[in-house]
Amino acid sequence: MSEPVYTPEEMMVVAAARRLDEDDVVFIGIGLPSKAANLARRTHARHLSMIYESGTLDTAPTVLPLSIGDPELSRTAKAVVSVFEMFNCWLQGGWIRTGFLSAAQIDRFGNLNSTVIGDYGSPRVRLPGAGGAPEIAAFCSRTFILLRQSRRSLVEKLDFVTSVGFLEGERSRDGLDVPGRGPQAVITDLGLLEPHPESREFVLTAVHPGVSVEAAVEATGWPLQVADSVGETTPPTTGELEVLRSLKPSETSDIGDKVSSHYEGGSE
Amino acid sequence: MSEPVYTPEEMMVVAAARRLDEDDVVFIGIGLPSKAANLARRTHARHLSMIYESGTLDTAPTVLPLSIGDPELSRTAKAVVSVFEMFNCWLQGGWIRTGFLSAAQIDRFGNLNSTVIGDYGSPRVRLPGAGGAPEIAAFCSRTFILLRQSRRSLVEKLDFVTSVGFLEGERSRDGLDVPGRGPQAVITDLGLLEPHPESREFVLTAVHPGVSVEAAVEATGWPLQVADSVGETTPPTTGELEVLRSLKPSETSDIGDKVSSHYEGGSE
Amino acid sequence: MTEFLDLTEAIRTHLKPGNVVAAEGFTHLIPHAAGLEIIRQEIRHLTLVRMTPDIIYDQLVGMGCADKLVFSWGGNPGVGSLYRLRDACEQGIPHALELEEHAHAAMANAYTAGAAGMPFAIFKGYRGTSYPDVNPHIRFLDCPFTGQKVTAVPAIRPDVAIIHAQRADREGNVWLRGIVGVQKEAVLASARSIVTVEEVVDRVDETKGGTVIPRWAVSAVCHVPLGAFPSYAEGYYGRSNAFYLRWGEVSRDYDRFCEWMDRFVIGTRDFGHYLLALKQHGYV
Amino acid sequence: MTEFLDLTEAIRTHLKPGNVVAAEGFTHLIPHAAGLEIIRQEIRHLTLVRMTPDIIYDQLVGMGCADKLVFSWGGNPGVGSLYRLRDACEQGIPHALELEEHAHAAMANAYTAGAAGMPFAIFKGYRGTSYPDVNPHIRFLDCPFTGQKVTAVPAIRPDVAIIHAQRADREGNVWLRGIVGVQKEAVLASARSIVTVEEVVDRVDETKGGTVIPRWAVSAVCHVPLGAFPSYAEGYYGRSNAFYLRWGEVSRDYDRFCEWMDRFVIGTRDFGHYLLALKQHGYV
Repeated sequence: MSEPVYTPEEMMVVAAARRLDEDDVVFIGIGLPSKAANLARRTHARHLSMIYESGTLDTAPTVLPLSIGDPELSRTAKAVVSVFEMFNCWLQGGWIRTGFLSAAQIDRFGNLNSTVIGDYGSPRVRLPGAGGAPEIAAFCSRTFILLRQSRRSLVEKLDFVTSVGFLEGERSRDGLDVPGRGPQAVITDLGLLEPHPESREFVLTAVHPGVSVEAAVEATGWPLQVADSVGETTPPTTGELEVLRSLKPSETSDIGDKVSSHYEGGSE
Repeated sequence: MSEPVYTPEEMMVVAAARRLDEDDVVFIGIGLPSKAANLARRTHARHLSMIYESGTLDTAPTVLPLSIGDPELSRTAKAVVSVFEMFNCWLQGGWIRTGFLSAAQIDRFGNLNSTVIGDYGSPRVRLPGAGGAPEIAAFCSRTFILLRQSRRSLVEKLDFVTSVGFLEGERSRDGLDVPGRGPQAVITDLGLLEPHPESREFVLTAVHPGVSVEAAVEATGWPLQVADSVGETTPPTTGELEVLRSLKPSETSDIGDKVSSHYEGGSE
Repeated sequence: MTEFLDLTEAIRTHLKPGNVVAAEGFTHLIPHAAGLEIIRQEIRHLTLVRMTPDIIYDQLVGMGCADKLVFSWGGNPGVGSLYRLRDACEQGIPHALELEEHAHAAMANAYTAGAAGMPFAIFKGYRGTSYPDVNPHIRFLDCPFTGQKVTAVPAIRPDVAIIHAQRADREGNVWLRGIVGVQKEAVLASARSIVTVEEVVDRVDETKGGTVIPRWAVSAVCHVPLGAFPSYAEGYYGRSNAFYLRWGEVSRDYDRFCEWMDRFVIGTRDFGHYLLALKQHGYV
Repeated sequence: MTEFLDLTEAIRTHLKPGNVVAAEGFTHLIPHAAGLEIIRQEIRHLTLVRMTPDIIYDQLVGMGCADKLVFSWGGNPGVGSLYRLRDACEQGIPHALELEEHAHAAMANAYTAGAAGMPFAIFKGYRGTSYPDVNPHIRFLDCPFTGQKVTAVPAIRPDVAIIHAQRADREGNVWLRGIVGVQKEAVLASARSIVTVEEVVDRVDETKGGTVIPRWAVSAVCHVPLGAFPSYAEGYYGRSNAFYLRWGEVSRDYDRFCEWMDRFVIGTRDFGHYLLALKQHGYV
């Protein structure tokens, strides 16, 4: 049997998809998390309920949305709720089991920054900001973090804490009185980091095929702890790759004809 | 021209209906207020928006509902909102102009009791309670109170304040920081009481045809002030009475056949 | 995730003596069938929560199932008094009933706070009224930005919510339309929930209107046609105004009430047999 | 009650320099036409409020209309940065922009508090984050019943809300369906509101789905077909993902941005002429 060829990003998405359970309820953003959830729903997690923060509950897109409010999401949703209800009742109320997060920076305790690089008042890079991330991090029963591994992204100290992970480690998150148990794994393009049961510091527990432990340590901005026994991720199967590659992005809409019919021949 | 014959209740309803403006937005309960609003919408107030507290916004019943959640109300409403939205956004948010209220007891400042007669802990009569009345009283821009006049209903001192009128009179209501201006009139089966501009005590300003000022004073449990010039209500017109008497109550539904088809021949 | 159970089993599984129960419905979609099953199973010491307790709560109170009632309007809509509720309050029949009394705005906010995992709700109610004097669960606090006074009430977090809806699909997603009251909030605020439905269908969604409550927020779905009677289910059957009017006669006297309940509720095996008995005696 | 105005007149009547403006839309139904008209009329010193400022807010900021931005996520959805917003924050181009930054949950609650006439909202957000360090409008208070700590933010009460919807009837009742975001709350929280619509019809209601905002909460309705482009109007036209992608190129460089805005926005009389110019140059 020949080994399938795949990209590091495909490995990340497949590893993330596998984390979802058959009847999971997952809160997803655009990009890799959306790919992972859509892959999972088409493979092992047939009863997965997908939720996008625009208010679409239990949606079943046939294409990958470009934005969290893509028409495809509302068209195929069982329910569309207001943003107020989404954040207050569904997220804060504790009705979402799994959340996916990403960020520009992560620290060793899984705290995330998607707000600014540099000083808040005069930032070097102004990032988009919080969105729904702080609430996903606090209120989903569990979260998974997806990001590409580098010394710029896995840092010793965040410039800004947008979303909380294990705060300062150990039991410090418990003092926040938020229901979610926090990040259960960081899935990168190199491998897998999981929290140490006591210190809650993220530790390298697996590498993807062809990646060395040293490369993962080298691509980390803090002295990365390595588990006693580091596993190797099962590579994507042919079936997983087929489904993943069959996911097409939502198409753009062309309103040219409508512009003509509404406005040609003189708008007032 | 012969004078039409009418009941005191019809006089009350007609007097209340006339208070509504052509494009008023009115929050109504069941009974006389519902009759008054439905009469107004069929006579001078064609653009009246009627709101019942069950969540029906801008409804247009063809029959008089028996309850505030009658199917006829949701069937003909422009919008049906949750009770949370109704009370928070529409009422408390200040979007309702006119409210109708009734009660078992009223005092001279238009405060109302619909909770208990006697001591709260061991009541002589347990009444239904607040419902939406406190919020109608506080948040509608103006309210009108409809009740039958007697020494038992217009009392020196309420057993319980369910809904606030002018509190202790003068400017005391202003201290409550609620947007509504308070009750503008009390319409009874005998006449009309309106608040004195300074003291905010309700004063007899008109009697219905055939009612003496003395009879109104006699039917009041506090020493009723009488305006220098007491008017006489214009009696119901033939047109008003025709429309009012044409309002039919909503019919009962008979589920007999459905009981048979679902459950006869052995429910499990 | 949702289990499909028959109503007897659903009540037996999810409702325990002493529970806080919200069987909600704002005139529309009132879960009468489920309420009667609680009476049949003689589950007692309940704290009953509902904005508008009507006939079914009158029956639960009259049959002695409730130790406490949390409510904001207790009457027979468009008719008058709930006599079993009045007798409990005025004379302690069949036993004393503790009241926690609110206004509608307070309860709607308290349910929403419960659904949102908040310990309390804020709003602007109760000013100038006697309620804060008799209900210690009404307090006031100051806005941390403007200093303005606001009103606070504790969140409602029932053990069990019970609602009636028009439809569920085979996975347990629930669909309701028409007047929705506080039902969704009550379900999301509760630890467990039972939904009786008119019909089980292949798929529910909101594309033609209505509201879906997704399956993972629902503990049990029970197929109980006409389960809201004498209330109504928009699109299925209308309100039996006649029954609401007759309830006034049936319930006014305690002995007659007991006799009626014995015959029609205790004496029937389930809701279907109850309806058949009502039909036989000319109530429907 | 609602006035029917053309968009130029509606903006001129209701929007004044220095106003707090919420032109809301959560990916869907974003009021682009109205935003461009603000730019054409050169209304300045605005405080712009929006959960998800995207292209139209990038344009308003780049054209110098905004003194302050209140927001919770500022990016080009699915694409990347908003370069005009970044240049304003990172380099003060065209002038400094004050930021009041929140998370989505805070803004959704703050709008709802505004709609409800409350001075502030409570929720459970921001714990363990840096936001309270940089935003003085985030405070904490204790539950008066349990002592639990909750988070408070001030209500949002704009001078003007602007939204786009699918339909209005001839009385000004507005109907929208699909993803509804915080639009209804924004309208109810604002002193005045402008609604652009795809179509004016005889009657709107919710019997086949959607949400109606009644006429007495709407100041002005403007008939502007395609008024959400490049966003979308469910049932009318899809999202121009291509335009969102091209905006990245157009907006990256300030000079190119200015040239583009001059040609297509300042240089066109109204939204119809803007769309025709875009069509002529292959943008649609």
